Amino acid sequence: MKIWIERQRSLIDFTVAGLLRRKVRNLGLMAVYSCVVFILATVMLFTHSLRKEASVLLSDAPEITVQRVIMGRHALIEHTDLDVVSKIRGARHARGRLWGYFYDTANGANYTLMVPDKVHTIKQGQVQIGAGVARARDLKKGKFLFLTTNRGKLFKLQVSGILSTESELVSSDLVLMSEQDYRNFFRLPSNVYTDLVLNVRNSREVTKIAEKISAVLPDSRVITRDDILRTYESLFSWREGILLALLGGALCSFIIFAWDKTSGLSASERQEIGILKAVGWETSDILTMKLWESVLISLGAFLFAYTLAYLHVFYFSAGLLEPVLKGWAILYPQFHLTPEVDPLQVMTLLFFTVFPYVAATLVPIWRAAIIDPDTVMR
Amino acid sequence: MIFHPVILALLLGSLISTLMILIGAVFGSQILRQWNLSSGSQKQLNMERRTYLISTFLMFALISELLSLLLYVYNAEQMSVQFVGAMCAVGTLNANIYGFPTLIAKIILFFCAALWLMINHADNQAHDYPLIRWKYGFLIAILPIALSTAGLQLSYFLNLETDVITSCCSKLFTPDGDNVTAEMAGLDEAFALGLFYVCLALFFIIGLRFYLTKHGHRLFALASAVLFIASITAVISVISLYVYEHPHHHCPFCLLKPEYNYIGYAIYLPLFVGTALGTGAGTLASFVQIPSLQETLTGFVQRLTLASLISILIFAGIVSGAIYLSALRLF
Amino acid sequence: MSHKGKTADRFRYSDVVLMLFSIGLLIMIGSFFGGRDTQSRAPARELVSSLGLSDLALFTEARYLRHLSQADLHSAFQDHPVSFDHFPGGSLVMPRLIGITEGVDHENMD
Amino acid sequence: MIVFENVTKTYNEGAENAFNAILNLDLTINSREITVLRGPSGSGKTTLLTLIGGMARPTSGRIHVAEREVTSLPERFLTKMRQDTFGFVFQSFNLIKGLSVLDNVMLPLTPLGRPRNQIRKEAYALLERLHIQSKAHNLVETLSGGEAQRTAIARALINNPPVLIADEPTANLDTGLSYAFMDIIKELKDQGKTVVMTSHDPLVWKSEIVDQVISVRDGKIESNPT
Repeated sequence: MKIWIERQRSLIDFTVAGLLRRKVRNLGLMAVYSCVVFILATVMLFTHSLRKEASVLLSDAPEITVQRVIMGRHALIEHTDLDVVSKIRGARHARGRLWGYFYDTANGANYTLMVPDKVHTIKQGQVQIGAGVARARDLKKGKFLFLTTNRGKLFKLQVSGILSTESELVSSDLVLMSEQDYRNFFRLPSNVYTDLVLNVRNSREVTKIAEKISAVLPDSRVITRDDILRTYESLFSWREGILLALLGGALCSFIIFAWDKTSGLSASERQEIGILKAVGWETSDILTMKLWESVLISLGAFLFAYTLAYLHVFYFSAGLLEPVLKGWAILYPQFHLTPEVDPLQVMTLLFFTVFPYVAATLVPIWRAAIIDPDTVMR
Repeated sequence: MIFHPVILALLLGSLISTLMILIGAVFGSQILRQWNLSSGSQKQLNMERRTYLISTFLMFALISELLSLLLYVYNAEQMSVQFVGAMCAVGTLNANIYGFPTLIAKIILFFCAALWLMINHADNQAHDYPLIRWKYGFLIAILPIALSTAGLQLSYFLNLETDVITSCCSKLFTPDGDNVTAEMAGLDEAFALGLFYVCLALFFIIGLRFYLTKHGHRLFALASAVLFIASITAVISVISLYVYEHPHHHCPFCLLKPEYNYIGYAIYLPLFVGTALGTGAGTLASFVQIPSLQETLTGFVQRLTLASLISILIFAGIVSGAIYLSALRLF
Repeated sequence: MSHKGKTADRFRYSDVVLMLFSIGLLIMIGSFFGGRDTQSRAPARELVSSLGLSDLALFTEARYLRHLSQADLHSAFQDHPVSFDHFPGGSLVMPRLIGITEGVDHENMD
Repeated sequence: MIVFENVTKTYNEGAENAFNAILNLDLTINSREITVLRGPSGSGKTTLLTLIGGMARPTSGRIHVAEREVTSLPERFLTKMRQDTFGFVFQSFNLIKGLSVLDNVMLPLTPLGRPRNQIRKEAYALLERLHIQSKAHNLVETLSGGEAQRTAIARALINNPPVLIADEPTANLDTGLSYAFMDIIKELKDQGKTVVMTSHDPLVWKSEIVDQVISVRDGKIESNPT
């Protein structure tokens, strides 16, 4: 065992010395490799922690949401429907929600206007806004938010509070106002809601109650919390899949490049291997040495890039990804993700990057290793 | 099929390692026909050189199989969210009929590759390749296993549909089913635990006897294999209960979850290593009579046996520790 | 004359490399265990439960992106369920197949 | 003692351009003697040297090294035998550029798994013996011809082989250095080593310390060399 370790150490010594002798080429190779891994790892870490964030945050979302659907479109639901739903046995805390979108022509941002429940009542003429809105309109507590209705009427609302920045991931674009203001602003009749939400007394009965609701309100769509969670689950898997497919191409070309690089041994490398064999290295010594070379390059690049990606996502808020996520949106939440890593993803990434690289280099390595020892004498 | 990075990685891994075993087997058949050590011809020389490539391939395939075994189970664990009714890996594996056969095939393939590498190592110690026909014959025998593992896995993933209602571990590993796993879970806990410790004790007696007297290698190989099955049974029927501190949670996969501090790895890794080394030592000992192997093989088998005993000792220690530290008291 | 000063290595490449690799591996494995910190999520969770929020404010471009789980089935991907639409965020988001395939919604689809 | 029995080495076997570098050759090299293989270039003497040193395998025939048949040894044992038995000094020295003299000398022992400090000590001692210890940490590119050869000799001796093999050792040296080389060879012979060299340099094969001169032509041994 001691001999084995010392042998590996000596081979690594020699390999690293060899890599350093061809510094430019090998560092270039590692840089390209690291780049690919860095992008992949950033996306993976980011999507996973977002997914985790979503599943933790939204685990308190309403258990059942009932939407009215007309002509396949989401429509306002009437007060009478709330009564129907409330009477279903097992349903608890059924209430109508009022929320909607508002396009702010002043800066091109989309806000989510919402009426909080009874607990969080907001006085008429006042609003609480998310930190993103506050940033976009440069507002502070006590200042006034002016909104124009679709009839051109100007609404003047005083900012009574700004939602905490810690909650920005869910509240960045919120504008909370009183029910009266909301209805006046959107000219909504008093007997309609955007949708209904309710909780269920026994959480095992969610599906049963959802079925009951769709039976009594056939023109509605019922969304359970599990649906929401699963939506976010597959959303981020999907994104990951797409990016992986795109970057898979990059990875493939990289592996072809690696193959090419390893199989096209330079004359000086062939000479070197010939010398090693001539002075008494065995085929398996060369194989092991060259395998170390592949492993050091690929695993080294992987570990380096992974560490960078980790820092990027969790300490620099994935700044490089922001333009992609932001799209055309004006409001983008500023948030710090809680470090949350999925070992499976990391192992997958490792599998995807280190594995094919080493596999692609096996045959070229072997071909190099079986050079005749007497080639240097011919 | 679900478009998922892990699945792609698993398929890629199985493609590569199967291809490598296939190349090895094709080459093996050539060796079986044409090997002639006394010839100095270029053909013989080329064949000899290719043996290096094949051992590297097999080493690679072994590592790949080990990793993919982990990924496979872990992935099943994680994907369970996407299946209605599945709460852990068992549910995902039950999503279609190929799930569990794939798992079992992967385990078998892992042990075969490990055994092959041990035989290969022993053979390389001798001057005259005494086991060459043996080992390439074995490699050809591994090929169908590798192919069917890859095939099973492919069919499993191709037939994976998220809207299938699958069972979860509390259904499969609960006593009222009528399949093998249910039998395992349904064993009386005290009986299962007793059986497990009896098997452990027997394994150590047989192993120590083999280590000290070099007799009874077949018995030792058999004991390793039996202990593996007994251990898995014990994990399902009783050890998992202690880890989960829950009298009815029988799942062997949830052990791998972070909630239980990844204790599953600490349990399974030494068990797999110990079993592989134990069966390898027992099998190899039957070649000790070959003159050119006698001197090196004896030591090698001894080392393997010792390593196997130590691995199983670690396994037993961790399991016993988990039982001892558990808040659950069954008896 | 003593050989010691001249023959001992100042450092070995293998030691440096193996140390770097160990650090990298430790970081990687350590990162698996991080993040059990639920404290920082408390304000957001509080808001979610009190307001009954159901979505992340990650994309605000369009309504089917902002309230993903609440969107009309037909607002996103208007031409075809899997075609990309014209909002950048939409290229990152998958059509909600779950709501469509499940029994609860079937009768409302026609 | 190294014995050849009816040895043939064919290159490009089976192809159209196949040729016999060595044909049905019998040969005996005695231990603790200096043997020189001489002959014109293309005579097969270098091939013969590679066969003697176990670097290549004969196409047919038998080779015995120290009474052991080595022809049918698998490659890894052939290499092992080579490590234990032979040290090689090549015509162009074949040092690895970019490595120090010391590292080059340590090369043959690198994959064996012996403690590195011990190997270093041995290598350093050898360099001292050959009077180039002052260059131990220089890169080999910076060495002069004589120093490079001494490095190559040190490398050949690092595994303490009973047989030293040298291919045209004086080809790249001036007369003074050639004599110095022959002094080293004499010293090795006095220590009980066997030396096999190829050379067409009279300075070598006419030297009085040489015990046996074998003339090779067209892959055969010439009985009456001129």
